Amino acid sequence: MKSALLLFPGINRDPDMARALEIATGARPVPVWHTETELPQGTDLVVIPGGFSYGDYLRAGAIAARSPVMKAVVEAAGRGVRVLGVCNGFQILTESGLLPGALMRNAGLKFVCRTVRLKVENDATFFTKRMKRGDVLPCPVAHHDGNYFADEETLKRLEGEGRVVFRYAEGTNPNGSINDIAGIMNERGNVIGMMPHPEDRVEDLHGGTECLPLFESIVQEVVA
Amino acid sequence: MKATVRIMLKQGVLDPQGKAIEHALSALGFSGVGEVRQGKLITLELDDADPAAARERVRDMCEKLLANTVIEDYEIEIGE
Amino acid sequence: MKATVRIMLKQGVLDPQGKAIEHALSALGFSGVGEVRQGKLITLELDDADPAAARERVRDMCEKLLANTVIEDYEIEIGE
Amino acid sequence: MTIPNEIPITPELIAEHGLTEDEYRHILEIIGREPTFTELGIFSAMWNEHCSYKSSKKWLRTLPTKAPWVIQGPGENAGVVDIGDGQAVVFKMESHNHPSYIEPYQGATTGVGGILRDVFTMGARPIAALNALRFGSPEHPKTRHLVSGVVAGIAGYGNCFGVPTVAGEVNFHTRYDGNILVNAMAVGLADADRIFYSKAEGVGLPVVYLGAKTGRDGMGGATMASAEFSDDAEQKRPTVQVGDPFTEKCLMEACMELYENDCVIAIQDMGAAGLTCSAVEMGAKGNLGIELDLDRVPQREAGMSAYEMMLSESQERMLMVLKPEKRELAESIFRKWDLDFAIVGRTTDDLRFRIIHHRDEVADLPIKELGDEAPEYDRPWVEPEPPAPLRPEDVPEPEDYGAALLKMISCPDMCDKRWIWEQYDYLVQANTAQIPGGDAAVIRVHENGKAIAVTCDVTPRYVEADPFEGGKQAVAECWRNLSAVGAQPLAVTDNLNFGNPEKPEIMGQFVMAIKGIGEACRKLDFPVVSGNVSLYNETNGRAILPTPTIGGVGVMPDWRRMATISFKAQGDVILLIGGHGTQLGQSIYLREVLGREEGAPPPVDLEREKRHGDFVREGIRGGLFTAVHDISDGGLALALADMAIASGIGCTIDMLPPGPAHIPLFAEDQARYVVTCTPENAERIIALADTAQVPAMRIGEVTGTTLRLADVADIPVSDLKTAWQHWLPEYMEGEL
Ligand SMILES: Nc1ncnc2c1ncn2[C@@H]1O[C@H](COP(=O)(O)OP(=O)(O)O)[C@@H](O)[C@H]1O
Ligand SMILES: [Mg+2]
Repeated sequence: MKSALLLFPGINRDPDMARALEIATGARPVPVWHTETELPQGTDLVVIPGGFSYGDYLRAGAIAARSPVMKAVVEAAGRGVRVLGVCNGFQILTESGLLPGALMRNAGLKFVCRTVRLKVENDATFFTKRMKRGDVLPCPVAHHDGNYFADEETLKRLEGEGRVVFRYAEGTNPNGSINDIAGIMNERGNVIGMMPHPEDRVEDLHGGTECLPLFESIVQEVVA
Repeated sequence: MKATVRIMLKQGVLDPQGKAIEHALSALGFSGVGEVRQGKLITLELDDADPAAARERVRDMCEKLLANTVIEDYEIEIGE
Repeated sequence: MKATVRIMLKQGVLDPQGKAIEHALSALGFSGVGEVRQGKLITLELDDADPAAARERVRDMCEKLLANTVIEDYEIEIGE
Repeated sequence: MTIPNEIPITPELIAEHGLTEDEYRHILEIIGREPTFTELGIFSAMWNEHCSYKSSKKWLRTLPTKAPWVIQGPGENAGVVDIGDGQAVVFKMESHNHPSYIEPYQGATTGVGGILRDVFTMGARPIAALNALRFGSPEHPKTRHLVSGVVAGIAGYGNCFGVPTVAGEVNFHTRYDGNILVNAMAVGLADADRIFYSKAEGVGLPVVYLGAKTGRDGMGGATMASAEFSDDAEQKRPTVQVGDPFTEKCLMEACMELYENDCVIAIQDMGAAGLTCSAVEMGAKGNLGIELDLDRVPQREAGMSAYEMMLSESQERMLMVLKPEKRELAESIFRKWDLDFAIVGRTTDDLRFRIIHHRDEVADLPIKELGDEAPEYDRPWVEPEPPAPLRPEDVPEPEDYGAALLKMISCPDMCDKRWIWEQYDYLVQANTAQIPGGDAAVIRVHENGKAIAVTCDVTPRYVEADPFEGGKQAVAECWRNLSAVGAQPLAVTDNLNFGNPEKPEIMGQFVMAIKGIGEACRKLDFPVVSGNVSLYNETNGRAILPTPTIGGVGVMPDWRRMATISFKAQGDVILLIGGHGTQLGQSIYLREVLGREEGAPPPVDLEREKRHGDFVREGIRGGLFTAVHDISDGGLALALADMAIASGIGCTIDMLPPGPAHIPLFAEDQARYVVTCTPENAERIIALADTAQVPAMRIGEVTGTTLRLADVADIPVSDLKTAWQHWLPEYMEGEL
């Protein structure tokens, strides 16, 4: 299976993500620089890692979302290629219009790094196949702008269509996100964005491997 | 030519920064302060000669980059 | 009464955000864009009746909280 | 060419540049004529306290700096230590005290940025950041604002840059009211055979400028760092610089690519007194002259003078000499990362430092003398009189032990610092094995499981009472914290924060603290490989508490064998290593419960320290212990409380020596640890300790959900936790 890892200047969780993907899939992702206008041939999965693309200046993810490589990603997503955006990756996906809503400044106004409890709401996606609905995983967050917002109508659709993939379990919402939303998907189900960092919870070193099955889901899905 | 873009969160979008300022002002003893909202101000130097054309260009910049129209409204001022 | 505070970095103070926006605009194909600077816009609802008094109060708020006068300048507009 | 000098050099101007009459006379001797205005600026930058270490050099030379594992000691951007497997750690600590008081957010960001640059300039990728912070009393009207800004600044820079900020310390004391301390440390990882230095080699090679454009930032910042504060400190405001972590991240990645492609001959970051210090250092170290053409320097503002450009402290800039054959490759890397770069000068064989601006030569100085002839002072000092030890019987028992303990654990110095470190991304890079909250942070460095441990420590109230013992104690505690997680301590960096060295009492504190640090480093085989001195930390004539922060790095073969402080299982046996204590002078108990700050600090017996620490480390490696915590502030009782809170499990302490319990519970005697083990291992450990001449005794058991201290206290762990957690967030509430 072939995954492409997008690199923008200022991205910094790319090593974390590359390692998690390698542990789960056995293959290192192919790095793709932001100036590329095409994705590598045969890309099964596009991953946009966390960090501070362009310093998160203007708005988190705003400048990266307008980069050449994102045109290629939008196009690939249209063809059904799977796309996963984590943290800054999620912000880039909303800014590029691949996912609805926006990620605003945390309600507490401060950057927050802590391990929350993440509840799986939809277990039929390419990133949650190996989980069961209602499963609760410890998973770290580390962000300044993770406060998910969508207008009422969008929210109704997201909830109604089962497109909320992850929620912060009760009492652990770190950012004021509406309906405790931690991760969502697009209508077709091939684009997922989430604020928490499952890639930082896949080894014993991280205090647990609870998030490894998420990455293993990808393999199962792609191979199937 | 100078352009100024004022970007504010749409009505109905919660503004955590504005709320926090409201709070802090009242903690500092400022009374009678109602809703506070925080937005962005972006100033640009443009080499356009025609104000109308400049405004059009800045609107385009706002739509394409400067504002996130999902949550933000913008206003353009040309001049000075 | 509504007050608007415009806060900009002082001349000469590095504005990384403005620089990044400038860059991004040119990458998007907007030419002839000179210096871009980003600041803050804060709007407040006040229950003052007298504009002059309101301005004085807002100035006080700026000095105490809203602006970081070490690196920022501010302007106050009362009205609307 | 002419050397224009429109600005006359007057005695006032000389004084404004922080130069004494003698120093100016020496300048005249060196150059044989009156300096130009630009030249005067260059001298003032090179010869101020911050850059020249003129008051401290004599004493810094007495510190031990060598060991077989030291690759590079003090004198470069950062120290370098071999950790085996072809790898080295590169680290240093630096202060940004004055700028952080004036503008806490930007002051702290640029402090972090500067220290990260020092580390990656040497070829290392930063893998950990630490911060040691001292604020004024919580009641001081500025404290809350300063805490909020400094912490947000450290977070804002480190998080964006992508380095995990994993450890630090925070104290509050009224002596820092007008002069906070912000000490930032960075640790990087490099290939041991690929370390880069600032020494230029080769004549006629281009000098390349890389990074952000030069503006009028921080004009005279280095001079400010060497000046005392007074109430009109705010007037010095325009010197504040703004950090741009995004540019720094790009700069770091570009440098990493230059290193990988073997492009670099010499590299030096622009820190204090930017272009001046970096260019002089490159040339002088390499026995070369440097000629700079300022018209080629990327500039952010129009109309900057040569003086301004030479003294600008714009951040995120580097100077380098590249291999001529790699020029195109290097340029493609600069472009990839969208960084400004330019050839701004060349190396020469005439040992002159020449500056051209608008085709005029505005400076022509002997490059070696700029550094070598910098003044060096043997400032008068008086040895402070250490206070008499406080007799334990002169320290009354608390009326209510439980209340005393709750008071101590919730005091500003001892309470939970989570409100601070949760703003730091301590996980990025996915190698953090031990997060903030333990004795030292642990970072994996190698696929085979090898890890390094990092911590920074000093107990300023001890140093104030007895600078010599306090200096020793800072090193000992740092060494102990590394040992307590199972790491072999390797080397330290120091950040010596003191008052005005022109006062003999302050100089005395400084000298004695260095002597103490030196002695401890020698005895513990823990050399100093880098550091920083920050003097003139005074407001209105009153000095801060002397604060020589010690940052330590250790290595462990396998992170899986590291120890943590939390109790692990009901029924585990609790052992006290190092014996019961009696020293209550300068203790947290004395200060927080009795309101007294007096007596001598606990003396440090370095032999014992070493023996006990080696024993604990060996025990951890041998898998003997289930939890380990050193005993420091607050004594045995606080150490136990920490362990209980971290786990949510309680304990019962049933073996205290006869006499009033507050002495063994709150004494802060050094060289001690609390360890836990399974019941089966207890006897064996005590026997092993006996053989190693280490006092070890069973004092209780991990059990229940309360902290039971003999018959004097029985407090639910949940109450302790609440007390420990509430102060800082509540204090900060109401702050934007
Ligand atoms: N400013 C800070 N940044 C990060 N971690 C911090 C900070 N202050 C304290 N900590 C962490 O909190 C824990 C307790 O600190 P401290 O009481 O100083 O520990 P010790 O007494 O073992 O040196 C340590 O793990 C320390 O690294
Ligand atoms: Mg400790």
